[in-house]
Amino acid sequence: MISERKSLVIDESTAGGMIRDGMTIAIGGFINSSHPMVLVRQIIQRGIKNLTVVGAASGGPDLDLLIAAGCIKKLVTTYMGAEHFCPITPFFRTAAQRGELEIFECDEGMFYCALRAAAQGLPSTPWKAGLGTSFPEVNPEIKVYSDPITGEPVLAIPAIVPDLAIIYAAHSDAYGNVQHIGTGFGDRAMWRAAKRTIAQVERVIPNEEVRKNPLATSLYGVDAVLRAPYGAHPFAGPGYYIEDGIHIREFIAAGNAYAKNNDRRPFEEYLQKYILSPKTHEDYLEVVGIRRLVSLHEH
Amino acid sequence: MISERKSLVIDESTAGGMIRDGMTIAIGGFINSSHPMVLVRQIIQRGIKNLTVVGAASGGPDLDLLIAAGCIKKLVTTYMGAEHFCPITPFFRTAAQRGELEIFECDEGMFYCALRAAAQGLPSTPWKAGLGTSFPEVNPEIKVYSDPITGEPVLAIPAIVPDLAIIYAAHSDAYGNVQHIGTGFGDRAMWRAAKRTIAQVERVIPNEEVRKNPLATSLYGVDAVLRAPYGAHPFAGPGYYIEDGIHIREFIAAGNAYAKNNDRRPFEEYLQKYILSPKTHEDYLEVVGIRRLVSLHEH
Amino acid sequence: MTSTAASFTTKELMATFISHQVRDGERVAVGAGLHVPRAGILLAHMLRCPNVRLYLAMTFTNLIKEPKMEPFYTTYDIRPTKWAEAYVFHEDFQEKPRFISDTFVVGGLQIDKFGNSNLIGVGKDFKHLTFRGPGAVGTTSMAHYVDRYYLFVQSHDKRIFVDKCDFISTVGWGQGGADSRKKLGIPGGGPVYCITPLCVMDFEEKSKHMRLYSVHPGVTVQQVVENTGFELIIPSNVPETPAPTDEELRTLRERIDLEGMLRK
Amino acid sequence: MTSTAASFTTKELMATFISHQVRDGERVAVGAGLHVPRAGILLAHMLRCPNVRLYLAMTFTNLIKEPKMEPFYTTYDIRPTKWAEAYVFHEDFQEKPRFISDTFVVGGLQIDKFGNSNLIGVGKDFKHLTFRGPGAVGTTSMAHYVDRYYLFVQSHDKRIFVDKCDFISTVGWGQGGADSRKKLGIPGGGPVYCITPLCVMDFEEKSKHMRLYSVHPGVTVQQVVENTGFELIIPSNVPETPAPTDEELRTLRERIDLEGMLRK
Repeated sequence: MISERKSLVIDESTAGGMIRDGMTIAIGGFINSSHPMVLVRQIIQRGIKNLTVVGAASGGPDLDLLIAAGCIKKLVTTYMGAEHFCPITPFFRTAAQRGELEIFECDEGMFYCALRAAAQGLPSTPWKAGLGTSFPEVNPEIKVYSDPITGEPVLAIPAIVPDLAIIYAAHSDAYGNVQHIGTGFGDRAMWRAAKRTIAQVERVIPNEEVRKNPLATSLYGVDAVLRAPYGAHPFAGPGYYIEDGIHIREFIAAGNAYAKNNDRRPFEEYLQKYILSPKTHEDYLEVVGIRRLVSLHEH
Repeated sequence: MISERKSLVIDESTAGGMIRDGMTIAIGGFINSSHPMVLVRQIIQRGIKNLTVVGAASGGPDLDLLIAAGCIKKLVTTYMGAEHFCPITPFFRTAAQRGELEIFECDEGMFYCALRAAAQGLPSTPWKAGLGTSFPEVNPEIKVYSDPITGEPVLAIPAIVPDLAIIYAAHSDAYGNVQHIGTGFGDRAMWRAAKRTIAQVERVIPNEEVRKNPLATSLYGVDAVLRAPYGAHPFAGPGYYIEDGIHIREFIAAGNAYAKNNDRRPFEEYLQKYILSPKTHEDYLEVVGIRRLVSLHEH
Repeated sequence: MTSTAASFTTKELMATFISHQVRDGERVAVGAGLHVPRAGILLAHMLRCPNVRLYLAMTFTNLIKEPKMEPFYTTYDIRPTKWAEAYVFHEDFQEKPRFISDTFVVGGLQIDKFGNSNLIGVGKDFKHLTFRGPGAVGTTSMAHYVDRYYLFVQSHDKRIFVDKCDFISTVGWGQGGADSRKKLGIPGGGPVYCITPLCVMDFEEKSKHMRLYSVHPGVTVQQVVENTGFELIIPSNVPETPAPTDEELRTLRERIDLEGMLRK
Repeated sequence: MTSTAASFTTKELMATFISHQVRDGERVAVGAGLHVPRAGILLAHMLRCPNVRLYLAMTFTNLIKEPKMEPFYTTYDIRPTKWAEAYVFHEDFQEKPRFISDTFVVGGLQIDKFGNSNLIGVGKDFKHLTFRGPGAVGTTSMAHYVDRYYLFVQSHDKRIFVDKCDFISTVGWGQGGADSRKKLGIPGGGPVYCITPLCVMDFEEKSKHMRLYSVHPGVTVQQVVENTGFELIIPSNVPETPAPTDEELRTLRERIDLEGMLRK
């Protein structure tokens, strides 16, 4: 009479199918680390448009790629750079300067206010930092009001509810108990805010392994699990590989050709080579090449 | 030229000296587990009065003891019972019924709102749950207002800022990196809300031990560390001992004598025997007896 | 040994009724101190719902592989953490109540005709209560956010079932009416059933006034009416609360309630 | 090999100045990407402040036992977690900013005469900026809550030092005046110094208008004035920024900046 527990592991195409035009999508990770790139490429391959994207608290070239491919209508972000690779990502900068991108301008404090309000089922949460700045002016969704108890001025940061969070992590069991290696950045906050979550992981591990260290379970229950080794490439997969600086610089260079010379060809070549031609994640890994992949060790 | 790192380990009397009349004190743990009882006894031994006490989200007989000893002016609590030992703790019930105790009535959601507001430096944080209930009536510090963005009704829960949090945990290094065994209940929230924190621990462990599992560091930086083996007795010390049911029942029985027959003598005997006569924690442990202590194993 | 459906206790009956309220794949908080709902949720898990995420002693776990449950009665006990798949820091509950549980069981010192309930205390003056209750614990917040909840009491009398609670710690259907929660600006499905040692009650669809749903074997409608302090809606036909099946009783007794807490 | 105080770079000078701003026992966030402040904070830690709690790549650590720092340049890199005493979930920063850092270093595309700064972008119309910046990262919140903060820029010219920022992402002294932060309802000590490759500036006590504090060796007051887009308060006597001691230089070069980022 007891049926077995149901595996939540799905394939790349099923996972991609969960993302639709016009959705609000939160994408985990931090700058050049831990983005669920199989799912990011799925978004581009499927030609999904008009997304509201909640980038990681500090965004990175993963979002720049989605801007370049025309998938994003509105971006929630506090920073769009790639640290030592690039101070401001080129497609973001160009799209923002041309007014082609709606931007929910905020800092990291406000960013987590918006996610926390979503998780808590609240219309907004208050924040003090930002009083006296331009944020309420450049982001009219943020309102200044008086605290109902003390009367002092406070900012109201509206809830942003992702329809779906896509998160990269080291491990999950088949039942959606996810464990990160490292801190997990702000991924927990995205998972709590979102209606549903797909975890893209390096390895699906036995439930018994999860139970050996329950404190390490960072997301206690996601809706679907996608196994994809090297799935954060070209970004770092903490505990497995560091970022691929050569590849990131190749993408940034393509972006700079567009930003500086209005030349989209290098990006179109990048897009064709790495995203549109490879039909699957395995195809992508072949294009990158095993020699490159195994060179990205941590020590 | 490099001086060594400074140890934050202090003795019982120094720790007790940090607690003063009229302070707001947060006391960690949960119901019959993980209360810093050496410090709770210090409060009583020193005759400290007029405390505002933020009990654990679900309180327990630790708070009932402080009520009995006349230390508490105002109590922030969502539940005052001892689960299977006692549905409602007797001194709390009596003091509340007689109007001798100010009560900040709230549920666990509101409780963490108040602590979070304190940690975030906000005058209040919003909460939806409680609309339509008696909380804003029995607790006039809670206000109903309209969300500044959507206009919908919301409760404002005021910040409660503990002057000091006293927390029980399994371990700390000498530099105040604290590690709990088990979940740590809501101790992190108290530590974040409070201006200062004393961690009372079973063992002071080497810094190298802390570094072996940084994810287990629950409080990254307290202000003082008090080593006290069996220091949560008569409550559970997770990973070290379970609660002492015989002792807890003895205290509850003393409380019931007062609540039902207005007879304070059994409590006065309890107080004399376990709290006033023993001058130190070691004296207390001798009164309890090593046979009892070692019988409180977990399996 | 096989149990026969003919011999079961009221507690076993209530636990079985509760077990049928659980849906597979949900998150379900297991209140450690309430033996009947705890047994009901575990029964659902063992027989029909292998994919529920049990929230238990501040951990998440799944117990379908446990042949027999070791006893656990408290929220704070570390021993059940041996089963944990994840630890929950208690304050995380306030970050997202729905990540703790999709459904909840709420008790009360008083419950009124619209399913509002009171754990604060009995009396007219909050500062001088005639009976001070334990407090709301997390019930206010959980009942607000969950998909639906259940009222459960261990006795059925006129002190508990009152026309109007002296204080409300958990909103049911407010002042009545299907839109009563919406009018208060609160989400969630509200209370679905109220389970007592005499009967099960639900809420009439339009008025959300409490209604008799079923009586336990051996209990008469008259008995329920006499022990309820407000006018209960009585349908023309009141069925008996369904008895546990042999498999349910066997599972309760042999895998869940080994100490016989429900048989006392 | 011993370095002599006679030979040091401007970056080493700035790092040394920053090192003197750190107080022992504080929490100090180490921005991975900014070599000069990072080196300055580590220098303070190694020589004077063994008890600072370093927030580094989302961990807390203490590095006084590290004979030589391995290089780390990014916020997201997992490799520095090898030193961790605690992990920080990034969203925890918003739970209590002061548990991340008691002090902070803030950069800017523009900085005005009252120390307000701008990382959003340059231009009159937010929807059509002439230069879009990277965004505020966490500077708005950290600068709000910390005890005090420091402005730091890698070049000193009239594009950066403007009379009025096009946008303000981090408040310094608002519209000026010692009570300007209080008037805005914000806590924290505001910016104390602005450190550039030419000089150090502070804020005049009453007006909180930026004032020249010291010039780096070889830089003239005139040079600073010519490269600043607002009228700077110039005291009658402007000292030279103090040179690093031999021990400071040696520690920087032999324990912290092994790759010579500050010597380029």
